Amino acid sequence: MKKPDLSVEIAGIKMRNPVMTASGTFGYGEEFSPYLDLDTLGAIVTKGLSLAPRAGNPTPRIVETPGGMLNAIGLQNVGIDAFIEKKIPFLRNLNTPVIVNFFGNSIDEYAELAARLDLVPEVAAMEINISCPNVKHGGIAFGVDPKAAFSVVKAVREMTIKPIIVKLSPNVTDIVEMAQACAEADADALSLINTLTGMAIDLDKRKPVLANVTGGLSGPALKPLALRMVWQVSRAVKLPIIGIGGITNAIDALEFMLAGATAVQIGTANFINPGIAQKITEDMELYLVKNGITDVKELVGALEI
Amino acid sequence: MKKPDLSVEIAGIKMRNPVMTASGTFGYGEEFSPYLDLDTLGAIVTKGLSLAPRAGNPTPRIVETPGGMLNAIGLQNVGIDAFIEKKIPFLRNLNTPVIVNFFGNSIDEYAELAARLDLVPEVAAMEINISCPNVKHGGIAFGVDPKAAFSVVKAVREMTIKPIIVKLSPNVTDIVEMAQACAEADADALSLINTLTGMAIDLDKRKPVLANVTGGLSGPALKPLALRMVWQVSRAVKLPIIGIGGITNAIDALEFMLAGATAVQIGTANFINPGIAQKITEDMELYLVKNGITDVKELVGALEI
Amino acid sequence: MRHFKSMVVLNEEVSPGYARIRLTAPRVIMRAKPGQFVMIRVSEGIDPLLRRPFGIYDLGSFMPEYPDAPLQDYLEVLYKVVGKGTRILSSLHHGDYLDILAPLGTGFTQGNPEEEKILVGGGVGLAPLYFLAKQLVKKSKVKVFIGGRRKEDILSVTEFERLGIDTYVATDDGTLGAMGLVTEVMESNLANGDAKRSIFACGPLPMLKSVAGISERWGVSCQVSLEANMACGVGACLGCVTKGRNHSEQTPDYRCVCKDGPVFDSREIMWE
Amino acid sequence: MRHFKSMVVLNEEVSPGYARIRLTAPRVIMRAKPGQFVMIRVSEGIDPLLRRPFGIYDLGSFMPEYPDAPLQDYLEVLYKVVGKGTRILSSLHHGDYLDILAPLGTGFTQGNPEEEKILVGGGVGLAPLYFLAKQLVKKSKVKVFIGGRRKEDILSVTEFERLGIDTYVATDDGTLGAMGLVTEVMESNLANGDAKRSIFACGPLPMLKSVAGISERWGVSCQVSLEANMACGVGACLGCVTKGRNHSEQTPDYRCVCKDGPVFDSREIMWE
Ligand SMILES: Cc1cc2nc3c(=O)[nH]c(=O)nc-3n(C[C@H](O)[C@H](O)[C@H](O)COP(=O)(O)OP(=O)(O)OC[C@H]3O[C@@H](n4cnc5c(N)ncnc54)[C@H](O)[C@@H]3O)c2cc1C
Ligand SMILES: Cc1cc2nc3c(=O)[nH]c(=O)nc-3n(C[C@H](O)[C@H](O)[C@H](O)COP(=O)(O)OP(=O)(O)OC[C@H]3O[C@@H](n4cnc5c(N)ncnc54)[C@H](O)[C@@H]3O)c2cc1C
Ligand SMILES: Cc1cc2nc3c(=O)[nH]c(=O)nc-3n(C[C@H](O)[C@H](O)[C@H](O)COP(=O)(O)O)c2cc1C
Ligand SMILES: Cc1cc2nc3c(=O)[nH]c(=O)nc-3n(C[C@H](O)[C@H](O)[C@H](O)COP(=O)(O)O)c2cc1C
Ligand code: FES
Ligand code: FES
Repeated sequence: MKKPDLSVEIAGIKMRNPVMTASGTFGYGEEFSPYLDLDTLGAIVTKGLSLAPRAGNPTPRIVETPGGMLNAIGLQNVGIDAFIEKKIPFLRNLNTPVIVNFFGNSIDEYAELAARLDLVPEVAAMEINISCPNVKHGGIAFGVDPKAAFSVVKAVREMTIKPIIVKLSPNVTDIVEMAQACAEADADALSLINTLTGMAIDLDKRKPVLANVTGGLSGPALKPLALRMVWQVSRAVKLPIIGIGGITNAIDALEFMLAGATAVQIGTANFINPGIAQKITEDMELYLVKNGITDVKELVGALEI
Repeated sequence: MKKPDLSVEIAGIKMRNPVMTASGTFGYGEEFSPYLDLDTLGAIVTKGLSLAPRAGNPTPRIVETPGGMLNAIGLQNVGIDAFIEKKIPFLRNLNTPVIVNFFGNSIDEYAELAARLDLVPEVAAMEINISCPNVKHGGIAFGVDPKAAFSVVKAVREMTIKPIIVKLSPNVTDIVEMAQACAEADADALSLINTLTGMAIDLDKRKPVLANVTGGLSGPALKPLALRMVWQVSRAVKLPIIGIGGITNAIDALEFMLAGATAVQIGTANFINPGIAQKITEDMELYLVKNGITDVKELVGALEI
Repeated sequence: MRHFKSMVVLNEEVSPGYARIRLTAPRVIMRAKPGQFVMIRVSEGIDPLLRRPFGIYDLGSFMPEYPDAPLQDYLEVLYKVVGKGTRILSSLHHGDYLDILAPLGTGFTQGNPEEEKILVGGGVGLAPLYFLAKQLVKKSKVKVFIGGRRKEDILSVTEFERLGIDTYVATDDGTLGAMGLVTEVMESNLANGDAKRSIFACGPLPMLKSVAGISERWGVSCQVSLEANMACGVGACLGCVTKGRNHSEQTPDYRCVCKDGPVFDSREIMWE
Repeated sequence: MRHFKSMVVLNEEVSPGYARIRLTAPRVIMRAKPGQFVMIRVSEGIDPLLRRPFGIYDLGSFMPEYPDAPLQDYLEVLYKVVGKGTRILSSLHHGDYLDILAPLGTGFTQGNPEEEKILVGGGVGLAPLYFLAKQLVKKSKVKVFIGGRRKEDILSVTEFERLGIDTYVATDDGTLGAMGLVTEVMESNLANGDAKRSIFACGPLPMLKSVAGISERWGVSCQVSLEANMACGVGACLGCVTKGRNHSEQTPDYRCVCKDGPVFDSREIMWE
């Protein structure tokens, strides 16, 4: 049999397969190069970027929970200048699209970041994080209010002709409403979900485990929620969707595609197995071969209700 | 050392300890009597009741997920007449408060159920389910809209002098707002959380696993979310709180109490170990003894931030 | 209904992908009826989270290896490795421990000993039928029809033959016994006789449905053992229900497979 | 940095609650430096979900039991059973498999061989120091100070003595060696000498902080190996950071314990 076609395209970003790595879980790619071939991935999404460098939260910042983990990194990052100077040179040599995830404390900051990234040729697309629940000013207000989300996306849209992916928060009553607001503001694609706000407590110390008290839940525990949201949004909104949340293997990834995702992002699973993203691409191909599917795109939204 | 005091009181319901069983996971108590002594529990909450008997959803209704399970039982229940006739006689002989969980398709139905239950002496309190995400008319609208929640609780309040516990849904942007609406409508206590809406897919069949497509996520996977919500609500609202979500042992239970819960409910864990509720009461006592705590109430809200 | 810790006594492959596990059990297990089942917790942690249901394949007692020990009762489960839980089960060794609820559910009603007993099983559905056959042969004539996809899926033939039971085998691919469906073999056998008979079936749903149809056509009473996704196993979660004959939205008639079953009279079930 | 499957060769208790596990490793492990660590996945499922970090306690090679086999390299980890992951680890046997990332992080800088090397470890913090000592003794004079709560927490004394190293022990309750803090014993020892020295420390944070203070007072250079909650172990998640000396909100100076450490010059760290 001919090799199946794994390639997908999202808002003009051509990817050799649907397997991307999720922001904040894959560093700037480099950290994982001993463990996999970065040029086998669909795309790499870099750690959330802000204008100025950010210190992030005090420690402890992470804790394991049943089937998942909480993180309160607090969006620590090197800031856009250092990113362009120190991280882009490595990424430039890859044959894989680089998508830059970023966030601002205000609409102006979002717009300014977009304007600057628009000029960086190595940036294939932007992923706007309107959803990080860790930091008071990390965008939480934008991520749960459709009007605010609309304004941010609109402002970014005016600054760039690169594809805009908006990353949605699950901490909302109605994810479809959020998705629609982004679509109206002319986003090119949606990625979902970001982490769910949770908390862990140390009984003996009578204290929260995380210095930040609450953190974002990620990992397999989250998968049913993420699948549901992808499915809901894909039925209501025409934009291409990138499915994220608890994916640890090719089966999980393909389930998200059935639910309506054109591509997926691997997050926490990178910590468990630093070579997992490449392995998922390989296993995905095996699955297609075994089931006589010639093109992975056939599966997108192919869920039968 | 003297035995520690495990007793708590919620809205006038005196319980020998803070460990209750959660609605829908403990049948009508009877099913578990071979596995534990029902008279060691703090309280029993019965399966969600409606006016008329309900068929519930088609099968499959349950599926395991990472660290949790989805259920779409669809609120199958015998209806209030059969409940009073067939289930109350068994419950009457217990020495443990019985709390009846119920739901309606309209405000009138809620009110009518409350009026009828008000007359049943065996009912120590009512738990209003405004949050079940399984059934289109199972109350989802009430559970995510503060105004609707206010109206339901108000209507129930007018029909009964028994304590009213309102059970909150986690499928909302702002759980505090929901809690406040219930407090304004004169609820006596809050229980949280109910299940989180999720989905599971069978890749090979290209179908949702559950006949109902989506279902409610419960179990340990949910615990960080539940803890966070209990903590948020306890800081914002004066009502006593019953913590629910992924509790499988005494440590989990006590963590919820630190976060602000006066009592807890055990749900999915009853399926894993039908004797767990009693074991949690025992282990809780051991913990208090070991740590020289004379009264479990000391722990309520004792989290140090 | 007991909740107990059990020790694995043996765990051996009986055919590729199928194994038999022997588990110590309290004395009262000896009162379990064929068709009843057990819920096994295969992990102390949360992966997998829920118990797994298995029919009782056999009961017995053995003499522990230390002096003056009382007889130790055990139960056996015959299982197929299909996923995470059964994979963990298959990795256990003598001396490992498991947490068990047993016996659960209703068993088969053995009925009038004069009747000829027709047992029909598919794959691992054989498990409860072997336990049943051991009791039935004491008083009745018993025939067993065993079906499966390939010869590897045909289990326990020797065990049934050792009980002196007429054993008929059918495989989809003809690698053992007749080629075709076991239900067809059974029906043609029904046609060649006129004794008073009753049928006991366990296996995949399509097979059970077909058996129910055959029993209806031949006017033979029939009990089927159903499977369902289960969470609690004790009738509390309502996850495992199946529709009773008179079910409708207005007058719901759902039965719990775990508590009202897993064995039902085939006429009590709504076959869809 | 390699990702490999490893076989458990031995796993034995060395003191109540502490064990040593020997794990096969690829040849390249021989280039690992003392102070580097490994991330072990103790379960194939999701419980526990994340890898667990452990220092390298020893490296070596053994001759497999079959003829003409090449030497097989291994690494050893000394661990304390504290929770779910280490409990699973302690249940493994010869022949079980584990998934490992190694070697990770930076190691100790061994510095000028003329200096006297002062090693200070608390509890299981001894692990990387033993590996370090084995290398240091070849060229330098080495002393080791071992602390713990009770005598059960004092590990590897014999191993250090076998290397010909002066070994000082202190326990909180005096059940072995001096009663009191190991840091006090070390400081009084520092006072009785004036050789050029450098300190290598691993153990609980309060101990490290105290050692850092002592080294500051005596003007002795000091490296500490830190612990932190880790998710990735490769510098990607930023979960494990510790504050560098010049850290402030405005000019953040966070270092990754996993990648920039776990070994740091004590003066590089902001001790709070
Ligand atoms: C009353 C009853 C008696 C049973 N008796 C036996 C027996 O004697 N021997 C035997 O091998 N099996 C028996 N089963 C089926 C057995 O319970 C499942 O094979 C087992 O739970 C699968 O667990 P797993 O973790 O290995 O698979 P999973 O990873 O959970 O799933 C793998 C596959 O098995 C299916 N499955 C999962 N859970 C169940 C379930 N509760 N019931 C049916 N299918 C399921 C899934 O849909 C999936 O296709 C019985 C089931 C019931 C309800
Ligand atoms: C660089 C480094 C090297 C280490 N070297 C060793 C070693 O050589 N030998 C050894 O026994 N231990 C070592 N540890 C600590 C070891 O990682 C933890 O004891 C282990 O992860 C606990 O896992 P668990 O599942 O048994 O405990 P859990 O159930 O996860 O937790 C039990 C307790 O251990 C603490 N703990 C959990 N994870 C960590 C962690 N990543 N780091 C520190 N504490 C943690 C928890 O806060 C809790 O109090 C090292 C840690 C680091 C960061
Ligand atoms: C440690 C950590 C850091 C993260 N940082 C970011 C970030 O900077 N920006 C962002 O949009 N999402 C961030 N995320 C969210 C992930 O990209 C992803 O949406 C989430 O973890 C769910 O996917 P998973 O279950 O596969 O991990 C982070 C997640 C983790 C675990
Ligand atoms: C099978 C099942 C049925 C449930 N039925 C009800 C119900 O009828 N009414 C209700 O308010 N909650 C119901 N719940 C929700 C539980 O009471 C509880 O809020 C939820 O499961 C979270 O707790 P847990 O993680 O301990 O299970 C049900 C949960 C399960 C798993
Ligand atoms: S499995 Fe819970 S009711 Fe049958
Ligand atoms: S553990 Fe992930 S950055 Fe150090």
